[in-house]
Amino acid sequence: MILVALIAILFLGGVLAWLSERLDSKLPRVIALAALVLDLVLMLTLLGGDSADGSWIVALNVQWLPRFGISFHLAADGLSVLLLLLTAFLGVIAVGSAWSEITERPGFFYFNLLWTLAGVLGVFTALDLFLFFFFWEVMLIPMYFIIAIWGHENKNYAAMKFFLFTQVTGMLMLVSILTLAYFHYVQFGFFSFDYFDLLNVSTSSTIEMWIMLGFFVAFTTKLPIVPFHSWLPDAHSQAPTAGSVILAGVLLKTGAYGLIRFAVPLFPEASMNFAPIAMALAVLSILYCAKLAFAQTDLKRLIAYTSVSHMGFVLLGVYAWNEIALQGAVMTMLAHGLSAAALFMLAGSLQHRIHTRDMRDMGGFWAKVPRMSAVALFFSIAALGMPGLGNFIGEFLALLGAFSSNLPMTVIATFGLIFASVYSLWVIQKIFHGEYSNSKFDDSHLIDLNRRELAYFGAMILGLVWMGMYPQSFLDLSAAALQELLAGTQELVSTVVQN
Amino acid sequence: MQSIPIEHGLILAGILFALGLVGVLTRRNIVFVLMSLEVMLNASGLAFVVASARWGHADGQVMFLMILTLAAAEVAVGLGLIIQMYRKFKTVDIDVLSEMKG
Amino acid sequence: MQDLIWLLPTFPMLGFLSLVLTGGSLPRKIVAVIGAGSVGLSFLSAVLISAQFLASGEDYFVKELWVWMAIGEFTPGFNFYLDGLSLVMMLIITGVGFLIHLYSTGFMVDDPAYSRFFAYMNLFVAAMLMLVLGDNLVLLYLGWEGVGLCSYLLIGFWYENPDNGYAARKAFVVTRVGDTAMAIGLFLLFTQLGTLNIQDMLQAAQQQWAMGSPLAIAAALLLLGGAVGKSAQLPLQTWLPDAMAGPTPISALIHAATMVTAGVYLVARTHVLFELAPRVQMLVAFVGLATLLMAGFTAMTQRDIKRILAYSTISQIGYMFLALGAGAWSAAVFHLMTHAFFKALLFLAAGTVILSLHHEHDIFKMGGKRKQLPIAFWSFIIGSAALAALPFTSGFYSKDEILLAALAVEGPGMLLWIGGVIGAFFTGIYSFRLVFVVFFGDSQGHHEAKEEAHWSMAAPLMLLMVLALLGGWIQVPLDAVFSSGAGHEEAHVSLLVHAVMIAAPFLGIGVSYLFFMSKVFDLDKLMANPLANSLHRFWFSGWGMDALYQRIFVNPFLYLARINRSDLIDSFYALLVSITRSAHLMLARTQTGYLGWYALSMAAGLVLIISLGVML
Amino acid sequence: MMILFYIAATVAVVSTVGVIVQSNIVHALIYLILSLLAVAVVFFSLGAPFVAVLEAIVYAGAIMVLFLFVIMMLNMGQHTLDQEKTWMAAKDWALPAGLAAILLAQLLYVLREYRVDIVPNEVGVLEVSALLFGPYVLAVELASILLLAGLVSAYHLAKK
Repeated sequence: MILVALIAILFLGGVLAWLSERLDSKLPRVIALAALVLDLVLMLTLLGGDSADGSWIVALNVQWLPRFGISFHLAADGLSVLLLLLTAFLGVIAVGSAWSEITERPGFFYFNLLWTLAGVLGVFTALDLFLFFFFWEVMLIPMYFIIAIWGHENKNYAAMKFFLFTQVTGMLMLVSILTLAYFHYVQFGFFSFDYFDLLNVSTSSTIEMWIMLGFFVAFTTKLPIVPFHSWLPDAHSQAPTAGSVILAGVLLKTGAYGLIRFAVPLFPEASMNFAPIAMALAVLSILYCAKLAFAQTDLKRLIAYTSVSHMGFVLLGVYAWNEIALQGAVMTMLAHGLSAAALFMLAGSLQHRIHTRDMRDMGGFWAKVPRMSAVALFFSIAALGMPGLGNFIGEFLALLGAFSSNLPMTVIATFGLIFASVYSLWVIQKIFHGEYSNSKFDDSHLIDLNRRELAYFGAMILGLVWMGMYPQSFLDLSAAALQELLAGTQELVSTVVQN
Repeated sequence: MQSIPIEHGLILAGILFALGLVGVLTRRNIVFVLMSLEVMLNASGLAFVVASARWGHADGQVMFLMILTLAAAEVAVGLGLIIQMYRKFKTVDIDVLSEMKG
Repeated sequence: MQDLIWLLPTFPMLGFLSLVLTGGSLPRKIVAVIGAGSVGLSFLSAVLISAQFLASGEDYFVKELWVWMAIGEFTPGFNFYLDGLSLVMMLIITGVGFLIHLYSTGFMVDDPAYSRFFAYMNLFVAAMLMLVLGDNLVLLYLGWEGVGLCSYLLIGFWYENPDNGYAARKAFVVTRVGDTAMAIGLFLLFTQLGTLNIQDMLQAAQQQWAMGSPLAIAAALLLLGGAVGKSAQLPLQTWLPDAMAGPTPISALIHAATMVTAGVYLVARTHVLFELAPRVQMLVAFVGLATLLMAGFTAMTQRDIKRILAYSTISQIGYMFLALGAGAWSAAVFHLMTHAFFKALLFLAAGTVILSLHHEHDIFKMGGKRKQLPIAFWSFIIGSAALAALPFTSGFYSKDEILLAALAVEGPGMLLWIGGVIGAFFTGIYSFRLVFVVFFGDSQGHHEAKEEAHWSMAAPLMLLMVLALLGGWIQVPLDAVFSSGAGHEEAHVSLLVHAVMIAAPFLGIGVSYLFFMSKVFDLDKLMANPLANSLHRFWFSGWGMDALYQRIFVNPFLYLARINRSDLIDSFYALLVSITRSAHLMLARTQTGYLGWYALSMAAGLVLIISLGVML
Repeated sequence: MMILFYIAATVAVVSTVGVIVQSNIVHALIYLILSLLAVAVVFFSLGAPFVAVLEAIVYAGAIMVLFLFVIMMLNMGQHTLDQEKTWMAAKDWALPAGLAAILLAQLLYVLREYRVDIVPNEVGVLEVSALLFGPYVLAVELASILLLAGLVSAYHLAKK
């Protein structure tokens, strides 16, 4: 029940926030914050709970459309709980970052924000593929509105691009889901969209490959991975800060989650046959987007490309499909959720202050805004994979795990670490170092971080240090879930690897 | 009573339909177009009645009634539109109304 | 007391945190106390711990704090490992580090970002201690990257000047190339040996890998890549001279005494792997030799006082690598220690000179400063003597050991020895060239220069002078660490060998004297010779390595970045969009708005459909 | 009956041709009424007296009167007549006539082997109404709604 409550609170909170706008334009943000904090607190109760049923901590399974074997099946294991926590945490942070930035139609904004997050929570917990797809769409449309209404100069183009990419590939996934359900019908004589039923479906390897590709394309578009990444820089550069935070911090992770939970376990054989290509794409993403990031002049575009680059490590880890690599992928998801969100918030707060994102106009901000600069420095070095911070743990583990399954790809991917340092330090150099000059913008509002901003950046810094210094608390949580996923596919995978 | 080859009835319906079509396609006066449309509707009604006669059932005639109703409603609305058009454009030339081009 | 070894990095870390969180709002005095005091406390505990450790007679001591991450077999922990090697390193870092911190309290006193400076410095000391105390390679890597970060931050400390930022980024990125190789090495070691705990790993390697096995060679090569990057050896040495853009105490601490020698530490720490891969070990020796010669040539041509010292650092680390390659592990670490003393001394003295002359770096604009700057003068005399390995200075003992070990190498031993001796000759030339030009001769300006002789700057110099002179008598407790190492048996070499080794630096000093003191040889005339001139320019540019890298790595990358700024792949989607749009426009042309046209097309469609129906 | 059928059919075709070629709109309308009446006769000859009567009353009577009213309201004078003549150029006719001819040819082709001679039995009002208020009652309801909608919209459209 708690899972339903988590999602329902956000749905209801969204509606309430929208309605409350009539009373007072400051009410929606309070309601949104309250709903998210409530969610966060409720989630913490999941942490103590012992898993009664395998690695699943809580589960709920209610018939929905029994005729088609569709049920309302929600469940959470350690992996889900980690991501739920990330979602709620970043949700709170996103509300914080929108606190004074969104003044136009705030009610509708927080409605969209909460509904997106509700969709994300649903995606992270749904175990019925029909339900999963439903939530997948729920998180998409409010996000479209967030970009299209509260975005910047080129918002319609970006929002449409975002929508088309995710929608088209989402349709591919729907086709795959339906095909899979059909083959379940052929094999067992009744329809089912349930995850555990579909795990048993076996088809010819060609068909399995095609169905798997449907999922793969949908998830890697969300992740995103070259060559499906080009919506991301546009979406990020145009979205309002809170939108970027949710997009980079949470929405991208749904793609990775989908790969770990669905794409590989449902089609272990096809996935392992496909793994070399997937890993090659991952490497391509890491290097290509790192290079692109370096070439950007728009700060938000740059960070967006670094996101793609980092998500490459996740894909690499997932397709290495061993425990170390998977833990690495999960840690990268969590750490990148925080670091990328923080970088986007920094970019957003800069844009809020000086009304430009063009790095060519900036320079020497350290003298003017030392606290912001120090925070930016911290998150930049976190992004380049400094040991002791979360991102390092994730990337190191992903690479370490991938090394044993695909040596050449891993070696090439490791060179991404060099490029990461090139672009991360370039940002610092370009914006915060150098001589201060304000000829290109009005710096009358260029003030240092205020208390509210310091509070949420501080929280994120603590989170990253925690992940970096004692990642065990996160690893333990997801270990059981990942081991079970691995155990379920072990036989098939080992036969493929041997062949 | 002599027998009537039923296909002749259908051929008549076809001829009338084709003539109506020619009218719809060639005339530019909208009233003529509407009239030709009536011819076409009537022709299809004829086909139904022929079928009714062929099988000795009344269903075809029921269908004709439906067509009749349809024609009546269509003419009422169509003529109303013509009047509006005439008021607005002072013409009955349908080619003047090409606002809806893509 | 040994259990409190975790205090060592904790003190500077606390210093760092308190300085960062207060964000420069503390008064300078308190910043100085926190900054230098934390390292001082660290040093104090290091001394106490060392005393206890040596008294205990144990070979090593492990303090386990917490498990960092545990996934299956992969269980690196926050564990500290203390043995002779880490003990020496730890004492150097905290000891020399404390002196340099003390010096900095005076040196940086006018800098507006006083607090930030000490914050970075403290972070550096903490990271460096993690590097040498970590019992597994992941923890070592944490320190390794941490010191790299601090090096970056401190080189770019005066961030207003974009050149400094460039130098800082260059340092970070170039070393990261090496770090990446090292990371791959870590992956390989873990995948093959199943552990990254250094001692377990070495043991497993000895058991599982045969002498000269490809895996051992690969692992050793990859680790060497990391070491070469950090220690500024060929071919990744280009960052160090530029790193002199940082404040001088930084150059002393990071780019002379401690961080750049981390590569030596790494190789010494994992020496078993290198012994399993003799070819790689030989490569280490030749890398060292090539670097020391190349840097020696370059040092002779530089004009910037700090760049001369930087190249001499590269050259001295080359000696350490030579020793490592020769299997003389202890000698390498011994030289590391003496080098830390005399090079820190030289840099700090150079800092005094620079500060006194209002940030003048060109030695040919100094001259005749021995009266005005007596402490710096004596520091330079003693430091240069040790650098040139004149007898009875600390450098003499360590370099002597290295050269003897090189001679003992089977095969190319003679070659290595000769190269080393030539290097010593060059060392004599460039070290005393500096002394002669700066302190003797005619003053070239800055007549009003007065020595900044605050006690906080003078005291460290005095102490380091003592260490640089007498450091050679310190016995490093390394026997237990390198029990397997070679180079212990006293080689029976002829007196001639010793004579040559002693004579080489003196010869160098003599040449230097003739050129720069007595002016028997005229430098200008020599420069008029086109061959000498072009050679000079070639050496001056550091053998053209910078230009080479610029051409083969940097420029192509920039070019690629420039031509593909707006993402080639996106243009594919743009193409899709434009195709759709033009198809749409084409179809929109059929929307004429003429009713007759629509009716006609409907009729045509009808005909078509019926035709299809009839035909089928 | 056969003769009646053929005569009425001929009249229907000829008068329909009149509808589409006439340039005077009132004449055309008269031809249309004639055509509808002829079709009514055809219905009768096919043994469908009920729809024949409806055709005459509703179509030829009521609907055509509507047309007449509208023509009167539009008040088309001599200039529309002239305009009408200029619009009826031969080249405008060629393509539609050709298309219609093809359509007709297709129809004939489809019917080429269809050969059923019948002696029409009268299917009168009884059978029709039994069906109308039996199985087709829903259709009747829908038709009434359609008419209502037509009424409302016609009123709305024709209003000022």
